[in-house]
Amino acid sequence: MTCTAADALQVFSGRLAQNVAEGSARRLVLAIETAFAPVPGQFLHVAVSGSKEPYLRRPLSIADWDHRRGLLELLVLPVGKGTRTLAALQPGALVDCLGPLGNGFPRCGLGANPLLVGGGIGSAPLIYLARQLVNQGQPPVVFIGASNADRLAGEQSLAALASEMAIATEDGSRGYRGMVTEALVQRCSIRPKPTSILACGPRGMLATIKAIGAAHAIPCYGSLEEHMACGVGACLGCAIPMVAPTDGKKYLRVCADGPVFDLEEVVLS
Amino acid sequence: MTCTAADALQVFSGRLAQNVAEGSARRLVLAIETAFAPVPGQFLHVAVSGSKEPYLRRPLSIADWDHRRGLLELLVLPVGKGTRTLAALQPGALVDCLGPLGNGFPRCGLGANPLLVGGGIGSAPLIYLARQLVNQGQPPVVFIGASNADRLAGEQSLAALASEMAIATEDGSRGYRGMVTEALVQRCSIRPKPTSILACGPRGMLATIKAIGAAHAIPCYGSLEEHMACGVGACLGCAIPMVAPTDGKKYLRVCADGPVFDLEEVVLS
Amino acid sequence: MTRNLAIQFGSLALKNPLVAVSGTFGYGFDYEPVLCPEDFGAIVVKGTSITPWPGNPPPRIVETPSGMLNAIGLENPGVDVLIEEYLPRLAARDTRIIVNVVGKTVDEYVAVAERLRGHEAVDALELNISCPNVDAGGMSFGTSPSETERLVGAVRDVTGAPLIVKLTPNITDIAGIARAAESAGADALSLINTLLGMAIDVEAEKPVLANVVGGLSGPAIRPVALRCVYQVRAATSLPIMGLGGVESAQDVLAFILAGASAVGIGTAIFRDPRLPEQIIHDLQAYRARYDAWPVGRAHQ
Amino acid sequence: MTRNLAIQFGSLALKNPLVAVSGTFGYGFDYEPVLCPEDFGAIVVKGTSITPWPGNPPPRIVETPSGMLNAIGLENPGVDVLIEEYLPRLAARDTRIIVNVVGKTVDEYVAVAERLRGHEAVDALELNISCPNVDAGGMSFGTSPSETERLVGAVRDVTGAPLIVKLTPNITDIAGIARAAESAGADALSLINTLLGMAIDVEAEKPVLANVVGGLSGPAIRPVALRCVYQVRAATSLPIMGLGGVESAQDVLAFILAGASAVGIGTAIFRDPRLPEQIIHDLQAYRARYDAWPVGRAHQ
Ligand SMILES: Cc1cc2nc3c(=O)[nH]c(=O)nc-3n(C[C@H](O)[C@H](O)[C@H](O)COP(=O)(O)OP(=O)(O)OC[C@H]3O[C@@H](n4cnc5c(N)ncnc54)[C@H](O)[C@@H]3O)c2cc1C
Ligand SMILES: Cc1cc2nc3c(=O)[nH]c(=O)nc-3n(C[C@H](O)[C@H](O)[C@H](O)COP(=O)(O)OP(=O)(O)OC[C@H]3O[C@@H](n4cnc5c(N)ncnc54)[C@H](O)[C@@H]3O)c2cc1C
Ligand SMILES: Cc1cc2nc3c(=O)[nH]c(=O)nc-3n(C[C@H](O)[C@H](O)[C@H](O)COP(=O)(O)O)c2cc1C
Ligand SMILES: Cc1cc2nc3c(=O)[nH]c(=O)nc-3n(C[C@H](O)[C@H](O)[C@H](O)COP(=O)(O)O)c2cc1C
Ligand code: FES
Ligand code: FES
Repeated sequence: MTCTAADALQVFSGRLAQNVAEGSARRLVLAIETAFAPVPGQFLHVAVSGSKEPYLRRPLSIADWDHRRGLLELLVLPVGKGTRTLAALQPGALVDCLGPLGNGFPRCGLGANPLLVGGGIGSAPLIYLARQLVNQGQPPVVFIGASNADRLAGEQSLAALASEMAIATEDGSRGYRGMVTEALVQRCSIRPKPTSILACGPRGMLATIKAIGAAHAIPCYGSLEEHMACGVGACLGCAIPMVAPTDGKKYLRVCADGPVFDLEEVVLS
Repeated sequence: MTCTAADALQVFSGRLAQNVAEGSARRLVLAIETAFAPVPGQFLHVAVSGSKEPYLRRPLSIADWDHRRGLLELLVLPVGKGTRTLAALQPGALVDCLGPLGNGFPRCGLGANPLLVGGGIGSAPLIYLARQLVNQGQPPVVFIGASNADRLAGEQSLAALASEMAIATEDGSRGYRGMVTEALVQRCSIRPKPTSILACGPRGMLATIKAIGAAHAIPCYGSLEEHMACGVGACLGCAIPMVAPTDGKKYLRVCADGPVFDLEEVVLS
Repeated sequence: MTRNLAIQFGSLALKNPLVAVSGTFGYGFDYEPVLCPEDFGAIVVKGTSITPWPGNPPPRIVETPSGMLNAIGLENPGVDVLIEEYLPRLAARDTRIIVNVVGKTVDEYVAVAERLRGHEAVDALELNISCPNVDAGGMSFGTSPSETERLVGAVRDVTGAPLIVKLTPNITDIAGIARAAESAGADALSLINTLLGMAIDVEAEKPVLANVVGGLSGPAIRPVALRCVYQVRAATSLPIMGLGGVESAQDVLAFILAGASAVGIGTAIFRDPRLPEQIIHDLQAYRARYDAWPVGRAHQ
Repeated sequence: MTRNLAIQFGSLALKNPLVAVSGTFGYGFDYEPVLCPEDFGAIVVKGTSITPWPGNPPPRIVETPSGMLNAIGLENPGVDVLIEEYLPRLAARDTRIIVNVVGKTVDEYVAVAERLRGHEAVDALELNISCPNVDAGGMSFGTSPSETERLVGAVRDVTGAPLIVKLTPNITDIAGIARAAESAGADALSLINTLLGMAIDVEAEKPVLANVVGGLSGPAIRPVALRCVYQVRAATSLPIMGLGGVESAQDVLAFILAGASAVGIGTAIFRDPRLPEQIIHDLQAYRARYDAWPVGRAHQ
């Protein structure tokens, strides 16, 4: 290893300081000791420790980062082998992380009224993003949605940071009944209009947001998901189709070219 | 499942009540709740819980069994992935066992002076065997040996049960300096001569014992090891060559035809 | 809603799609009472030859990542012992009995098939043309379409029993062998047998297995097995028994979707003999989604 | 005692036996500073074609027990970008650079070899005659001895660089292909490429990979890879780069004992990018046991 800059790629262990329920998800707080300076929207590639099953690492967004105390937050929704094992870790456990990875949300050109949209567990990276925007003096409007109240993530943390907040659930168990994008459509016709939309959530939600953004001429950035092997750009496993393919190039890498993309650049269908 | 007789094959969980060092090995005490009636020399096929790596179960001798309290003892020498994981289990852990398996040591025809020989971790099944002999009114002579004091297993338990006991280590760090079989040769020329030898340990030790037994016309029974897959006799993976092969049959199964064999029957080279 | 798990595997009606594969379940009784022959839709007994075969010297098995290698060498007591000792006991059980047949020559296979002709306990024969463990044995048949045809044709001539041909994956074009078996009169196919592999003991500086090479089985090979079933489904219209690394109801459904109408399980039972019971329980939920088992639906 | 880990792989002197295999390590820089090109004895860059190839649609990868399937489809920017963008940066590093060459026709392979002719950063070419991912691509060459000979001969004619031929395991007789490569003038062999496999999404009722089938890599395939190296070692006298599922120094030694003089690592790096450093450290202890690396000693 030749470089230990805080933003350089590194492998490090986080000691699990807290593991608490947040709806269906778990909030994992990791105490880390290395220099670390992630950008909101970046992610970690996390080994499911101990066991070799599953074999590959799992990508998880950096949900929050407290530089002063060296505390890193992850929000993990247990959907399969890897996330279930991680979600069940006991405080004290060491979590093996590779990161920070990928390009985060853009830091400039967001205008005076950035609006953040989170779908389900996709709210995770928005917490750290909202915190940064607050620090930059741009407290964002935050919309989050999920199928039901249990699937909402990061509500409390985001509420503390947002200048304005809306919540939607498909079954109405919390906030507006309906899709978060329905609330977004309405919001886009109210002044002050959002100057940019920064989103993370299911592919379908991002596609709808892209359409809304196009209709209202608002730049939209979304954090995408794809299965990953290396997480660093080496294996070309995490392809996402480009809107403007050339003869030789049709795909971008979610891990290294993203995970945050200008939604105009990528095909979401 | 149609049968729950105590000696029938079953899959059961033991809750780890104690895990203490015994030289280089660990003594694991499992609290079990099912009816269970093993014969000394039988073994359990133990899943390395939780992880799927290693995939197969590991055979472990029943080192002791306290029927009244439902406590089962295993002595585990950490030599590889599976035994290391088992040896590191914390009290409270559930251990998934298949058993009891195999044929144990013979219960009759042992004569008035059975002599037990254990090499290294091979002393494990001798504890339960010695206990049974004591209960039958035949307290055995017990010889145990190992490369060094740390590799001796079951010394304390066996000392409490033996009518006479000898210990040998190759480096002299405990008991006689030398091989346990050297002590055995000497003992075979002293009265009362052993009427049978019951042994468990490395292949080479068993081969020497077989020769000693032949020279002194003492019947010898030894518990053998072979890599196992099923542990029940189905896969034919644990073959040991027969002394008297026929045209069609050259091998016995350690798991189902053993693990205890009349040493006259098997090729030990 | 729970439904009947029954499935039709060629002419055989199975009460459930799960089959105990050859060589991993002996003659069906070793795991009793934890696991019984009647827990399965069918059981395939150990590879059976005309005379007893002693098998290979030990070590015969070694564990590998998510799997194991075996070089048993088709140890078996021969067809006469099967008939006298095991078939009568098996006949009393409520399951289908398939006899895996091995031989070193076409004549040896034919002889076993003749001995079993008309035996009422035998629901089908499975020709093991694929076992990689015996030098002069099955391997050569299963890697050549013409040899496969010759062998299957010869056995076909002497038996009226449903004839299943078990294919090897150690081959360039598995579909070609499947078509050869079909044209020679096979009633069904089973796949896959083990992948040829080896392990080296770095301390001893030599192969772990006395036989040097062995057959790889277990979850590690599941992706290869699924691919083979998918390819063979597209290449023939014979019913398929899919197997290789199955360890859950989800795996069973994956094989069915790939084109299997019966699904075998072997190595995973070594890890957990309760697994078949669990799988059959879990299959209820999958079955409830469909009017009929969705055999081959992944091809749509 | 620690010894120099250097090993001779044909005409290439490697400072240690560990090689980053093609397709898993990009052009060498993605893992920096955690893992650098110069940590390896050699690195093999991603499969390179004469024109840019876009690769397959997603999903391109899926995890399997102790392994993964990939169907990248040989996405690469083409040999010109390799020459302009990556080779100059790689040339500055203290390691051997091997270029993995792909093509859909003999002419395409030849064209890449010609473009790289005499390039001082290129220590060797590795012909990928085995990638199972592209319909009209490599697969067909590597499964036929005569096609292998034709391809290797044609590339041999236009390059003086050491020529490594990378073999596929999806084949009945790997030794036959190895001999064909040898007789056509190959300087070395590398093996194995991935095993052809697939996975099925039981919820979606279709194959997980957009390409339907993909290549299986990782520890799951190690027993197959060791067997192939052992067989090929016995069949030819060419130096061998052994690879497939390596994840420890013990595995490296197993491949060396089986007959490899260089050992590749790919998938295991995805799990742990610190592994190469660990392996090289652990290799010291093994190396200290021997006067020279015990290449092929398991055959004795
Ligand atoms: C950049 C990025 C950031 C992410 N951030 C978070 C986060 O902060 N919190 C969180 O809970 N999850 C996050 N995810 C998703 C998370 O990585 C997957 O849920 C996880 O990999 C699933 O692994 P598993 O072993 O639990 O599931 P598996 O057993 O592997 O699979 C369970 C199901 O999930 C699907 N799946 C597996 N991996 C992915 C994936 N990468 N994307 C979409 N579906 C997948 C499988 O196809 C399957 O249907 C993120 C993914 C990416 C790419
Ligand atoms: C009937 C029987 C009873 C046993 N009783 C005990 C016991 O009471 N306590 C105890 O500690 N051990 C006992 N063993 C041995 C124990 O099963 C092995 O040490 C264990 O399987 C090794 O597994 P591992 O995963 O730790 O090692 P691995 O990582 O699998 O291998 C480590 C080394 O051990 C060797 N090895 C693996 N399995 C065996 C085996 N079955 N026999 C010999 N060598 C093997 C391997 O070849 C390798 O060299 C018994 C074995 C048998 C057959
Ligand atoms: C120990 C062992 C013995 C086997 N014996 C036979 C056999 O006699 N005949 C046969 O056709 N296949 C035999 N096989 C192969 C299995 O039937 C099956 O094809 C293979 O194990 C893959 O399935 P699995 O991964 O579920 O075990 C044997 C496999 C194992 C592990
Ligand atoms: C994501 C991925 C991409 C690959 N791309 C190539 C390639 O471009 N050319 C090639 O010859 N092999 C390619 N391979 C195969 C590897 O080089 C190697 O043969 C295989 O992965 C087995 O080694 P491993 O188990 O150590 O990964 C690729 C493998 C993976 C996993
Ligand atoms: S996961 Fe390897 S390139 Fe993105
Ligand atoms: S381990 Fe299967 S027969 Fe002994």
